[in-house]
Amino acid sequence: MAKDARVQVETAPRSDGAGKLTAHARYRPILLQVFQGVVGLGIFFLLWYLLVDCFGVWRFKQLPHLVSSVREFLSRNPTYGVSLFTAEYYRHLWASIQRVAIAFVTAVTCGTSLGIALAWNRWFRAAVFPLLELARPIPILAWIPLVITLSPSRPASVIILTFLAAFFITTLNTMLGVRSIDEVYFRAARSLGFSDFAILRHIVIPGALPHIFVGLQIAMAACWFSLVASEIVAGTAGLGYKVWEAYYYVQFDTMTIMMATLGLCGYLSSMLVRRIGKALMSWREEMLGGLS
Amino acid sequence: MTFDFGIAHRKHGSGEITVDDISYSVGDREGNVVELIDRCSFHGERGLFTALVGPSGCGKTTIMNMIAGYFAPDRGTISLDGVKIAGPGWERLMVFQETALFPWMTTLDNVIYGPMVRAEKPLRQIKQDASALLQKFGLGEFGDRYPRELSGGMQRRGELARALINDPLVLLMDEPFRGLDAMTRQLMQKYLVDLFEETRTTTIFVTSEIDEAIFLADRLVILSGSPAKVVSVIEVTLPRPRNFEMLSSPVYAGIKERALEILYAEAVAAFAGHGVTSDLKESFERRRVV
Amino acid sequence: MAFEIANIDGSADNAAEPSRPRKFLLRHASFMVGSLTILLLGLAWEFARPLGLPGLSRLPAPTAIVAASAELLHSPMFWEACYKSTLRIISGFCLAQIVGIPLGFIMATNRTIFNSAFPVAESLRPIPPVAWIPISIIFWPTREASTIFIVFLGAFWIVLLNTIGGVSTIDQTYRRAALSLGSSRGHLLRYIIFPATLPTIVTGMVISMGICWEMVVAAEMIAGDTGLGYLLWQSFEISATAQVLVCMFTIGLAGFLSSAAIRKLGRLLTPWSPNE
Amino acid sequence: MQGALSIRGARKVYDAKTAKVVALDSIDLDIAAGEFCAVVGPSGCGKTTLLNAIAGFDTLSRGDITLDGQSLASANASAPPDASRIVVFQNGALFPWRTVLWNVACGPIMQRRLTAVQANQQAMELLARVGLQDSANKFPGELSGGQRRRVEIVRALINEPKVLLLDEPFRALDALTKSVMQEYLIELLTYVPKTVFFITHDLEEAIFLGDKVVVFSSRPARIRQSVTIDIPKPRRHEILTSPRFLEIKAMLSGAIHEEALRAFTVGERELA
Repeated sequence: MAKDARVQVETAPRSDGAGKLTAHARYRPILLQVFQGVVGLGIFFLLWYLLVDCFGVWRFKQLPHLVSSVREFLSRNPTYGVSLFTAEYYRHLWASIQRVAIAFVTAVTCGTSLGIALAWNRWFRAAVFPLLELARPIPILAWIPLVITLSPSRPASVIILTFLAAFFITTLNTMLGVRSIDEVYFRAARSLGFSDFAILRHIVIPGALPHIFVGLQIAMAACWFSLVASEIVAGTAGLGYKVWEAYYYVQFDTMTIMMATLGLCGYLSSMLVRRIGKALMSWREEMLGGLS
Repeated sequence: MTFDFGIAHRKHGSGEITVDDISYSVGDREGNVVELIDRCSFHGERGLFTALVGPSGCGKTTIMNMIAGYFAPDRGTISLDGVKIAGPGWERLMVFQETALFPWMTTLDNVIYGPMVRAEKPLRQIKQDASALLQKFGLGEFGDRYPRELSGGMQRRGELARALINDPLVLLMDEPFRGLDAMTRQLMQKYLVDLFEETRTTTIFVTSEIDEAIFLADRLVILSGSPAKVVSVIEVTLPRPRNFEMLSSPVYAGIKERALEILYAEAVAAFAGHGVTSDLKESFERRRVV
Repeated sequence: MAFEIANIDGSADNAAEPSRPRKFLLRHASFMVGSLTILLLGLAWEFARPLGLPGLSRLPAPTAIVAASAELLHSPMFWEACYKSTLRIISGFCLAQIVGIPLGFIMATNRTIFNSAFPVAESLRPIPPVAWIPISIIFWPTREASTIFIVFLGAFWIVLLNTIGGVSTIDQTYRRAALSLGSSRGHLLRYIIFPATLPTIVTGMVISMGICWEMVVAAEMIAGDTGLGYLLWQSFEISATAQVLVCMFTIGLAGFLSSAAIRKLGRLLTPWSPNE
Repeated sequence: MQGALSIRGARKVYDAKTAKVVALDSIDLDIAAGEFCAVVGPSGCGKTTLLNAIAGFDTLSRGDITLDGQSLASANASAPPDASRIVVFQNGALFPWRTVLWNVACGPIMQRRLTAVQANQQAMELLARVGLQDSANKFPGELSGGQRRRVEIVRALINEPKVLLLDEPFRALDALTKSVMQEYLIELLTYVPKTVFFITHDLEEAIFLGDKVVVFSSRPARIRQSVTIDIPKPRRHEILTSPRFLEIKAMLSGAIHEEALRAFTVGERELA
């Protein structure tokens, strides 16, 4: 009479009876996940190889070839002069990383302090926030001509643009973060005799950190985005510029190398931001842990 | 003051739940096994109101989820009228702790959801039944409002309506009045008692509040702290229909006394068991002697 | 700086019982202060050249910008650029929703597909869409298609991740309640999973619309031959700075209006959710 | 013994955009030093508004509040919050990003009353007395509801406030932990006598804990009934079924029931 379970009923993990999950029960889901991930990536590269290298289906045949790109990347003297072992590669890599680092760090310090100031004082917010709101919807790249005219040199303009991308996002998220802190914590702190500075250090900053780090992840992605665009448009050395230059001189293998490097840099930098966030907010780790 | 529902005319079957020696454990992140329920057995008798009482976090909700069929126990079986439960079904409907009215549906759509999905009757007929039932539950003019526009008490009544329109054989309730403030809670308890006395649907009600359990139930099943075990079963001999005056009767006081004694020991264990050192237990024991 | 409780909603904690005029002032104060600063900035910009302010003096004065915008508004080239850009935005944005939302649902409800597809997505997503412009030009036959692909790519990742996030954070109680009431898998998807995820999908739309405008400007500037981005870059090349600023404000305004439109659409689609 | 609180003609009017909302309608209340005053009333009736005025978080439209003769609040002006009157909030206000020990010790440190070492040492002593010394280095998020409540009460007591303001502190706890915590609070206050202003909507809890129980009407709040509880302290849960207790409960539940019914039918949402 009981309905057959059309939907698969959740099952509890097996235990070895001695209070410990069997290694199988505990690690099986993780191993399965890794295996499926590898298979997914395998399929992606296989498709790339078959569609482009082997059969050149439809318009895929004009795309850079998988095998030649990898060979170029790993060869000691690459045909187009850019590979893992050539100085050229690291020159561009270092130029881009340096710019992102400078822009990101300045944007974070300015953004967080402005964000806190905006949340803290009502009159300052009333005066400054409308200006920010006017500038924010304008896409970062639309600032390129203005920044190039105003900034001293082309590389400086790239840094300024990368800074702008991260600055707006960090300021807004910091302000939202501080405003999201429950009023109760401020009241408790004032009753316990906290001074303004103590409230800033012990309530405002730790309380807003989760929001700030959400903003930082987006800001980091925005940094890389505006770096590549402004490098291409402003024409200065760097990964973005090299991608465009490789395309211009029809060196498709170099183009693939540079895009892959950009992808890796983007991934590693956002992981770095996540890792720093985890370290600074260890109190959230404990809260989120506990029974699966 | 009693609430009259006038839905006695509806056919009300009521099933019988047998929980037979069930155990259940989960693996936490560090890989050690946490036993939630340890060989627990009890009986949800046909047409009776059974209250499961025990300290918080002792696995009461897990038992209810298993009776509802969301997951199966590691060992032991749960059956409805003798048939082993294999999965969720409309015969065993649950009213959850946090309201589970679908926020994106109006109250009326929530109530008609069950019959509509099972398509037993034409939609027009279902809608009529639903608005009649809502009228009876005092939510007549709130049919087209969204759940978040209702107060706590109203949401609870909406959920009861959504369950009862399906004429379930067993009504499972997991601390449904926990979020309400004491006064609304008191009135909802009277509301539920009158509803039960009219429909006599088998009800299994989980709570950690002893007064609520005694006032509502015919039988108390007292569970130990985690892992959950049935510690004792107390029959509530208060006559029906129940009213608030009975709360000060000696019979009530006697039952409460017995239940409190067992529960209090469990509560202290649970209270101390939360990673607190054993000396707190001694300080409690010592203090009780003094 | 006198301490004020940070997140006050308009009325300061110790505000005394304000008299009638003062109350009016208090309620509209923040608006007045805001417009005052904008006015001051405008004036400073207007007289930047005689005052010799460092940055602003190198830019055309607001009155010159207004003149340039009047002239630009009359030229058909400007409106054609707006039309082209908006067309690309709409097609790229809609494609991103049509492909991203269903894929997000599939990945969120089927564990195997998620495990195999997610690593590929995570390795392609960090590559800034602008870096895909060369590949896009090579692959797609027409320039128009390659620009739309870039706009699509920018919005796609956000829509995908948002949908996956939305589906996986649905409260389990709703799913269980629906199962008990006798829902089949189809009912679950139609009556529970989709409506519950709608608010998150709308948030995804609003954010992805903003990104679409970033992408269209980038694509048109770098590889375009029409559109606002191209016009902006052209004006810069002929150093018509006033025209550059007009294009900037137009793009900003268009971006703002399209996001606001999506937000309004979102409120219509989800009347029940109290997202402010 | 300090901590005598007197409230005269307290009145509070909120000027919401749409209409004027009268939250408190001239409350007169005297709480002797060391007296446990429990205030009970339907949700949304203005109990918390009065508590906020005493604590200095909000002002009164009219009337004044004095603590040991000094004025705390008068028409539209109130002394800033300080350690003389500490609030234990309904959903707790332990700083989740700091350890339990820091939470308890931060009061004296911030007021520069104790050095960090002294404060931590005193905090450890108090935590040991409530059996939580092993959790000193944990974060509040790792503790159970009952444990967090104990830390909050200890955090309040370490500052030796003149008045302890409790805003439905046990509401979020399940019934059994609540009963143990209630007994615990009474026992703690026998060691460290304090004036207490305790808000709840649970009549039984008010009678069990209070030396005096004051019943508020629903909005705008007026005092409907006030009764002193002559059951000796420290009290055990056995008295919940004693005849004297039931007698007082019956006496007060009439007024409470009436208010609740009005709230129930009108729909608490409108009232809250």
